[in-house]
Amino acid sequence: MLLSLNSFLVLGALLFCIGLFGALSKRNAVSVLMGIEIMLNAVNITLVAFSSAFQKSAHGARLTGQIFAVFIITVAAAEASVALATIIAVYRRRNSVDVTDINLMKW
Amino acid sequence: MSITATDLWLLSPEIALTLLALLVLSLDFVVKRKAILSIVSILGLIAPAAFVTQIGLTGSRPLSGFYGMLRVDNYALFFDYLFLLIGAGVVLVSYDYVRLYLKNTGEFYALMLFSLVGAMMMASSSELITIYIALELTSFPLYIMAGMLRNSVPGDPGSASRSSEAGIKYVLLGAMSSAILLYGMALLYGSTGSTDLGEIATALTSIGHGPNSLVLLLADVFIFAGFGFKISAVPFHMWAPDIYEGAPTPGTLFFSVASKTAGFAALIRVFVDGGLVQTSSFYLWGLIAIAAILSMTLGNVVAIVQSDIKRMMAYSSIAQAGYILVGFAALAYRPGGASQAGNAAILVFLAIYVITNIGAFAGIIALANATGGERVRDFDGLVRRSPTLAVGMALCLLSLAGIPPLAGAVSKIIIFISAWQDGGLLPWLVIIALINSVISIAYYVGVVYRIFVSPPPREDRLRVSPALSVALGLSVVAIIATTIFIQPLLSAGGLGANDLVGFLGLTH
Amino acid sequence: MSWLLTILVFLPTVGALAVMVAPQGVVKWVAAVFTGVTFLLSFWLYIGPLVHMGFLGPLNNTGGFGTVMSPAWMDASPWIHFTVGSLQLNIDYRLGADGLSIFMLILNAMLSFLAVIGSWHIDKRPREYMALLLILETGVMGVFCAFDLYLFWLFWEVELIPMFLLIAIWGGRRREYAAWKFVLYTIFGSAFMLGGIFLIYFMLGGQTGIYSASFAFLASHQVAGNLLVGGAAISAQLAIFLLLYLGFAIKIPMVPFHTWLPDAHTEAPTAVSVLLAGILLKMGAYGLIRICIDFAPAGAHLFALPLAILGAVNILYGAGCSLVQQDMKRLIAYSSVSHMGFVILGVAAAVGPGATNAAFKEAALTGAAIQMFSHGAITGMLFFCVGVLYEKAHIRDIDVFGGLQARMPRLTWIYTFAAMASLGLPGLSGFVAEYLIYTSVYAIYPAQTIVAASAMIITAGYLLWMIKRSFYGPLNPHWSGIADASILEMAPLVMLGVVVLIVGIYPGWLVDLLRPSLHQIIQNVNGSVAGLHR
Amino acid sequence: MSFFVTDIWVIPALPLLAFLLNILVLRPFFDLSNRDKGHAAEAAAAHGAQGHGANTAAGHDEAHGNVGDPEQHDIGHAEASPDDAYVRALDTLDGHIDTPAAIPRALRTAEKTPGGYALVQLVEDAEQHPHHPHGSPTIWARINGYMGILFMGLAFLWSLGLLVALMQNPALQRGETVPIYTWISVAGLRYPIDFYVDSLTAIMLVIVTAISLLVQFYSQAYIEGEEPRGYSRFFAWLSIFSLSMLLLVLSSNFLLIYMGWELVGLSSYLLIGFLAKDAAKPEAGRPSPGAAALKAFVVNRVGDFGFLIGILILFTATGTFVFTDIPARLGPINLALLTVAMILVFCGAVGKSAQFPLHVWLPDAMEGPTPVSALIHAAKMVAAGVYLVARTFPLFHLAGPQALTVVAYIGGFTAIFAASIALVQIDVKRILAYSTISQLGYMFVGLGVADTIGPGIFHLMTHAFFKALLFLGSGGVLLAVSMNQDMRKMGGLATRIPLVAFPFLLATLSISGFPFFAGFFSKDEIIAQTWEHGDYILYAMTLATAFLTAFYMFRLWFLTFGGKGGKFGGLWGGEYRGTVAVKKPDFRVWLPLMILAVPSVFAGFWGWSSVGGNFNAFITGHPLTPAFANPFTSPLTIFGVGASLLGIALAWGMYGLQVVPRNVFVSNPLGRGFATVLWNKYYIDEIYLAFVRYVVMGLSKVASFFIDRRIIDGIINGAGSGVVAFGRGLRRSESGRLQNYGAAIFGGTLVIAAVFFAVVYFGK
Repeated sequence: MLLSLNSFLVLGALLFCIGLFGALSKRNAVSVLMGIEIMLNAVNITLVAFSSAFQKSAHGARLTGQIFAVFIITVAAAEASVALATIIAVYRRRNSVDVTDINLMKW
Repeated sequence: MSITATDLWLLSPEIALTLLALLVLSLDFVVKRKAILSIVSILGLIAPAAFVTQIGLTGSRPLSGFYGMLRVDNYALFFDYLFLLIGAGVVLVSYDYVRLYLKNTGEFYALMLFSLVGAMMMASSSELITIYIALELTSFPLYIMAGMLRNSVPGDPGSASRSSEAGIKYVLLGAMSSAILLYGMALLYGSTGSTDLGEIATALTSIGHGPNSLVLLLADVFIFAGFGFKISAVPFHMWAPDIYEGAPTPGTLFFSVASKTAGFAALIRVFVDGGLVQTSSFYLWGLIAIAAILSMTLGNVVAIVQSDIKRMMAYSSIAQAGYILVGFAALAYRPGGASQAGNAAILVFLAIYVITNIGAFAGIIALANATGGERVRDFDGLVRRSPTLAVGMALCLLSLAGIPPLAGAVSKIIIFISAWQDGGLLPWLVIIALINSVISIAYYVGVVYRIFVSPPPREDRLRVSPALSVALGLSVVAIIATTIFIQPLLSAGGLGANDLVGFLGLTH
Repeated sequence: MSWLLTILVFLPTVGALAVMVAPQGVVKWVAAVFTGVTFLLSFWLYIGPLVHMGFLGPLNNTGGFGTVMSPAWMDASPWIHFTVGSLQLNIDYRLGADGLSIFMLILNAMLSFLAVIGSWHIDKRPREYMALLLILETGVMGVFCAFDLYLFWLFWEVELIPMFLLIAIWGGRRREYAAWKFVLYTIFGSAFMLGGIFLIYFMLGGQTGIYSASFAFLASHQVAGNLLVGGAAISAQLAIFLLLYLGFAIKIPMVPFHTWLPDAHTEAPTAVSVLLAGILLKMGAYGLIRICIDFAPAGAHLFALPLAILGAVNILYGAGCSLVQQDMKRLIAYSSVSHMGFVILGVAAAVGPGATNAAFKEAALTGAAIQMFSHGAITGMLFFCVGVLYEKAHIRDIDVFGGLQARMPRLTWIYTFAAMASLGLPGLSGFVAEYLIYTSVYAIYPAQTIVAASAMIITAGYLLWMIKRSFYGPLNPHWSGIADASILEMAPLVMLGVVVLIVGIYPGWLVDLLRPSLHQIIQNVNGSVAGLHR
Repeated sequence: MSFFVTDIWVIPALPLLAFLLNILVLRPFFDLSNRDKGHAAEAAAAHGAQGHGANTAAGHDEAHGNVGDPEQHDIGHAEASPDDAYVRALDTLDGHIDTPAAIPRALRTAEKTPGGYALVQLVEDAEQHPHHPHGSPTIWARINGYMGILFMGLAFLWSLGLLVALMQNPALQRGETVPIYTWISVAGLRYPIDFYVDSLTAIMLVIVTAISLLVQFYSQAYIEGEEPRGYSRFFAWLSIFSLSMLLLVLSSNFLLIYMGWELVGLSSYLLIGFLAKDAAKPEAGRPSPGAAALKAFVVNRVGDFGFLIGILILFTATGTFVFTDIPARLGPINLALLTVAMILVFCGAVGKSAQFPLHVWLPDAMEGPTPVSALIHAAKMVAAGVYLVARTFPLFHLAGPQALTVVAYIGGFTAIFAASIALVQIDVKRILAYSTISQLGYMFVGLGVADTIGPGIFHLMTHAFFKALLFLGSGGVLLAVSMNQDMRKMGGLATRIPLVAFPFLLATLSISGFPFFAGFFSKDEIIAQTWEHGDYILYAMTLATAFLTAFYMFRLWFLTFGGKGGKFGGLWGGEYRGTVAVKKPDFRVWLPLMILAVPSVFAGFWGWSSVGGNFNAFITGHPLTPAFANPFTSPLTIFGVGASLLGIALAWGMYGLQVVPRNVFVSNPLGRGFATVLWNKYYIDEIYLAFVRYVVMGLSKVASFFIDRRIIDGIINGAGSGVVAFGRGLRRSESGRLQNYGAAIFGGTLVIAAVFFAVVYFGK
């Protein structure tokens, strides 16, 4: 049996929410980053699902979705590196990566 | 199927800029006198400028390359010029600051130039994937620049830790926002089956019930949210004050102009070229109007009570984004002919905003370099300590406040007019905007009051470095000159707007 | 284009730059020279046309100094032409001067010059002071001769910051509060004014197909139709009138938007108070006459009765408040409120009901215009007098003085002269305006006129009571050392006094100067009012 | 047409010229700059100035090579703190200030002590009782005086010529308009400045110029005696007073007459407040000149307010100001409106002519120098009101009868009302003031009841002469007794200053209506008129007033000039109750009195047809009215004469022969109470004061300090602080936690999306 497009979309949405939850609830900056990665991957799933759905539809055999996903993965990797670098910088300064402590600047 | 020379030609400004960035980066290793880097990077900007001009001079636009991914029209060229201007300005302004406080001059300039490349791409690419890449290319350097201040500015301990904090906040929030943007793009792709703005527009118009489908609404909102982060529109603005405050001041300037401008460039490009404003629900304008009202009100009201000048400027930039969104609401309110006006007004407003902001930050940096103070009350009695700096700074602030005869007033009038003329509910939006600009007087003129009226903390003469004086002087001259000779700017904006909407005309 | 107006407007700016770079010693001289030259040039505005049409020309030639349609002076060049999509934004650099503008321009040039003379004693940051005065002059000049609505608004805002700083830096004890109050009040008003400008611009453009904000166009075409505001339909012209008028009412100032005035006047340095009362209030009155009722006559007509009532209230309210003030400047400030009420009343009558009594309407409008002029001169004198006293005594409370007449006879007589002029003594300019307004407004709004006229008792009361308390009676020994006004201090007073006297004895020339412009306005009003009642 | 008429502008031009020459040329450039040489004290003053290295004054004067008023010389001397100068002054003055001899000594001390000129000032202030002027006007000041007199003399001659010309040519008597220039003309509305000449004008011109001339001549001596420093200024003000009165008299329309009207107010303000330095003297019930001037001006303004409204009604109805055009243009104006208008115009007259209820300013106006009082009362200010009614008489005729009735009854009531107050006053000038008010009442009665202006104007003329004489005479008295106005400190002056006393007696007889004196003719005619027109109430009032007048005038005479032990039963001379030595006034004082005595006695015959008097015919052009023919044919006259003789007799009995006990009236409590009320002038001043203080000022205070400060400013400041507070609240949303920011982003997105979705789907 093969799953309908909707189930993939739902999966993507769920994953996005999970990632979001992680990103907003975790105290450790790295976990926040991981949450964000999950969100990005949710997007990837969505894109791929659409793309494969279009495979069978009138739009013809274009892999735009997949290509998009690939790009996202690449960029996400770069993003992760930048983020980790910054996190390390912060860690050097205050020996903690707890995002709830990082509130020197407010109102 | 291959890349033609035309495509490369169309891409030449970006390519030139990239090469320049690489050149600066490599020079950083060889030269000892970092001043050379500044000179190289500012002179190097001539090359891309030349290419842009060359493209601009050659006849018929819009041109498109790379299978329609790259779209070079007056709109794009307008923004190209703008970004190059920003580059020059930022280099000038940051000259001393970088030399004094950031030990890694080359990196800073290289990053800035890379970010500009991204910005130019954002303005000129008409395909979702490219736009996303360009967006990230713009953002990453910003993330790094925000956290670049390794050791604190003398006289302001903790500035380094604030900088790193700004960095991490910026990168994480930026990542979240791009996730939203991507999700929106995915939905858009899903409902139209293409990532090419042109095809999306055609698809949207062909979808029968399309415009009001839930998916499309979500796509609208998410994409708007994603770019709203870049342009720091309420409620996606919350990063701005912290990052502005924490980042090294030239970086702050760069965020306030480059990121906002690029954000608007891409936002309008996607919404107009992508046919969203025309085909999606009429109520889209309402979404924008709400964002506009929120941005203006919150920005102005909170700016009044700020004590840190950079934070104040952050809120001011939020408010300015609100004004621009008024124009954008006009654009969305009655797509078609009317929207061109709003669009053109936005372009003009952005240009003048960029000029003015560069001047204002030049003033702030000059003061910071001289005294190390970046609080509002450090401006007390500035006129006694450095009259020229005081007058220049005051003029820039008044221009932001929209006091004639400075350019800010004209740009405000134009954007409000273009909103007003669409009639309907827009005049009320304009009235709200007008009341907001009354409120904004309180903090802009408040600083002017401190500059001229309050007694100075100590009687001394501040010396302002040549680079900063030049930057400030140029922008003041530009502010006043723009008022008198605004016509060329207007026609340029008009051309840009026409191209954008003209393209959309095809889809109808 | 004849460059005269452009020069008049921007010469002070040049002067400001010159002041900025001038050596410390000669700053005041530079300022005096620039304002003086501007003053002299401004006379050519009046004499030029006279020469052109032969002396005594305008006296028997209603063409005179032209109207808003065809002013005697005009500098124009295209500025902003922005045609994108359906938006046509046309803003022209268009300076013009007909009778109404000319005499406000001359008044402004004169008072600015006198203000420089009158602040010769300023030794706190004189450079900035003079520069700001000059920029202020530019802004006001621009307001009085801008013949494009957007340009008018731009110039309208220019005056704001210089005045703000002048009050805030050189002001009295509560200067910060006063300055902020002034600037926020004004900005608030001008925001709505801008809204009104948009409204008239686009409605007119939509109805005529011509998008232009030039006065000539706006005066020759009127907005028609209604406006839906939250479901209720109100006359478009009324909406335009109210939006524009809100800005002017604050400047005039009209009760209840007047509370910035006493504070600003009281805190501002002498010369600045003179300019505030002499010129800045006139900007509001000028806008009311030149823009509100000429461009939205029907709207003005619909609002005439409330306007008349407000005018009468202004007069009485201001007079009453003056009666109980302790601070001389505050007293005079409230008297300004009272006297500017006459302008409102006159204008209200001019747009009032009744097509038959057009003559009275024109007389009323003339009275209002002359009141602008004479109040400028007279209040200028009063403020200068207080300034002289304050310079020597460093206090302005009326009751601390007494018997000063024994020590400062010169000041006593000139002060009495000013007070008499202010309370409308025949032979002085105040009387001309008030008598014109009484005799004409009564034909249209009798009740309001009676209320207004009743203020003449109170006016005499508070002014002469002030004089009596400070100058009559046995000398308060505490002031036995006070010196009389010096020649330098007397100079502006005497100049203004001469003007007041001339206008008072033979106002005919002023009326002839104004006639064409005002006649055109009245015709405009009557025409559209007739249309309204048809 | 006679050039006297066509060039009528000469008459006002002359005093104007005098004024301008005085104030612009002679005073500033000659008088003031030569003040130092004026007299010893001033010289010493200047000397002292150098002596104390007069910082301000000296430098001041050199600074702009001009020397201000002598007052300015005092500037430099208060370098020691004024306050201890004050103390020292008090020490110096202590005790012997009342003796004249003390003054020069005090001055000498003053020059020696540092800061002594505050002292000089105080000496001057303390000097009021008794008054000892020091110093004398400079030669240039005197020249100013001569100039004023000369020009006024020319004006007088011109008016005489005019009068003669009119008498010879009855055609002219009915009026000629002499255009001067157009003040304003707007859209067909003309505001003319034109003159109008008819017999009424001519009479008024003669009266005004004649009285002014004499008063100016007299003032030389008087001002020298009271305020020598103001010599030039005083003559300047006198000139402008004459000018404004002449404008008023000459005006052909409501515009110019209103101008003159207000200018008269101005000049009275300046002249009443002339002795600006004086303080109030509550013990004598006298306000300070400043207060008096203020009161005069403001009370007059109340009347002018009504006048103005009247003018407005007429002007807006007819579109013209010109008296002679109005009746024609009135058209179908409703009678009520015209009546109201005329009553309002009469309000102006009430104010200027000090009729009840606006009479309160006149007694206080006595604070001005006595010549000013003479002018105000005889020829200028108060006459203006009567003149106004006379001038607009045709309109009063057109109006409903109520208008003239109001005039008559106001007049009648005022007459008896003022006379009753005069009964108990002890201040010479105040008694005369109230008598003026009362006599003006007569004039209004005359205008009100007779269908012609003849009787009123006739009385105006005679009254002008004898009232001027009375005032100048009282001035002479004051000079003689050093400015003490309290009759209780006088008595028996007739023998001491006979040259003043004799004309004064004549005038007293005249005003009391003693047969064959001028006052007798004019007054009895008015009384007769009331009877003829069946106004018996008015007849009673006027008759009673005649009695009262005679009584209080002779009370005045006896208390001042006569008294116990005088010749003819105390009529001439008697015991002197004062302290200061009586000084004999010089000819500049008594000559005008003598001159005035002539018309005061004989002017009446112009109205007595039996001797060919034709005043009424001349003034109105109508044939004579019966009562005018011959006083002795009508029985009414007997009553009139009886009343006045009775009054004289009673006064003689009480104060001259002193056969009637003085307390005959106030012995009983009722009489005493009544006397108290009279003494306090029916408490009218107090009522007005209370009204102003508690009603007017109260409301103003509410407006200024509650509405402005609390409500309006409250709203403004509230809005401001509201915005700031809002900002303070909002900034809290910026928590600094990046996850809250993220939450905001996503939350915002979702909320917007939800709203958006709802709008799209349920919105349609």
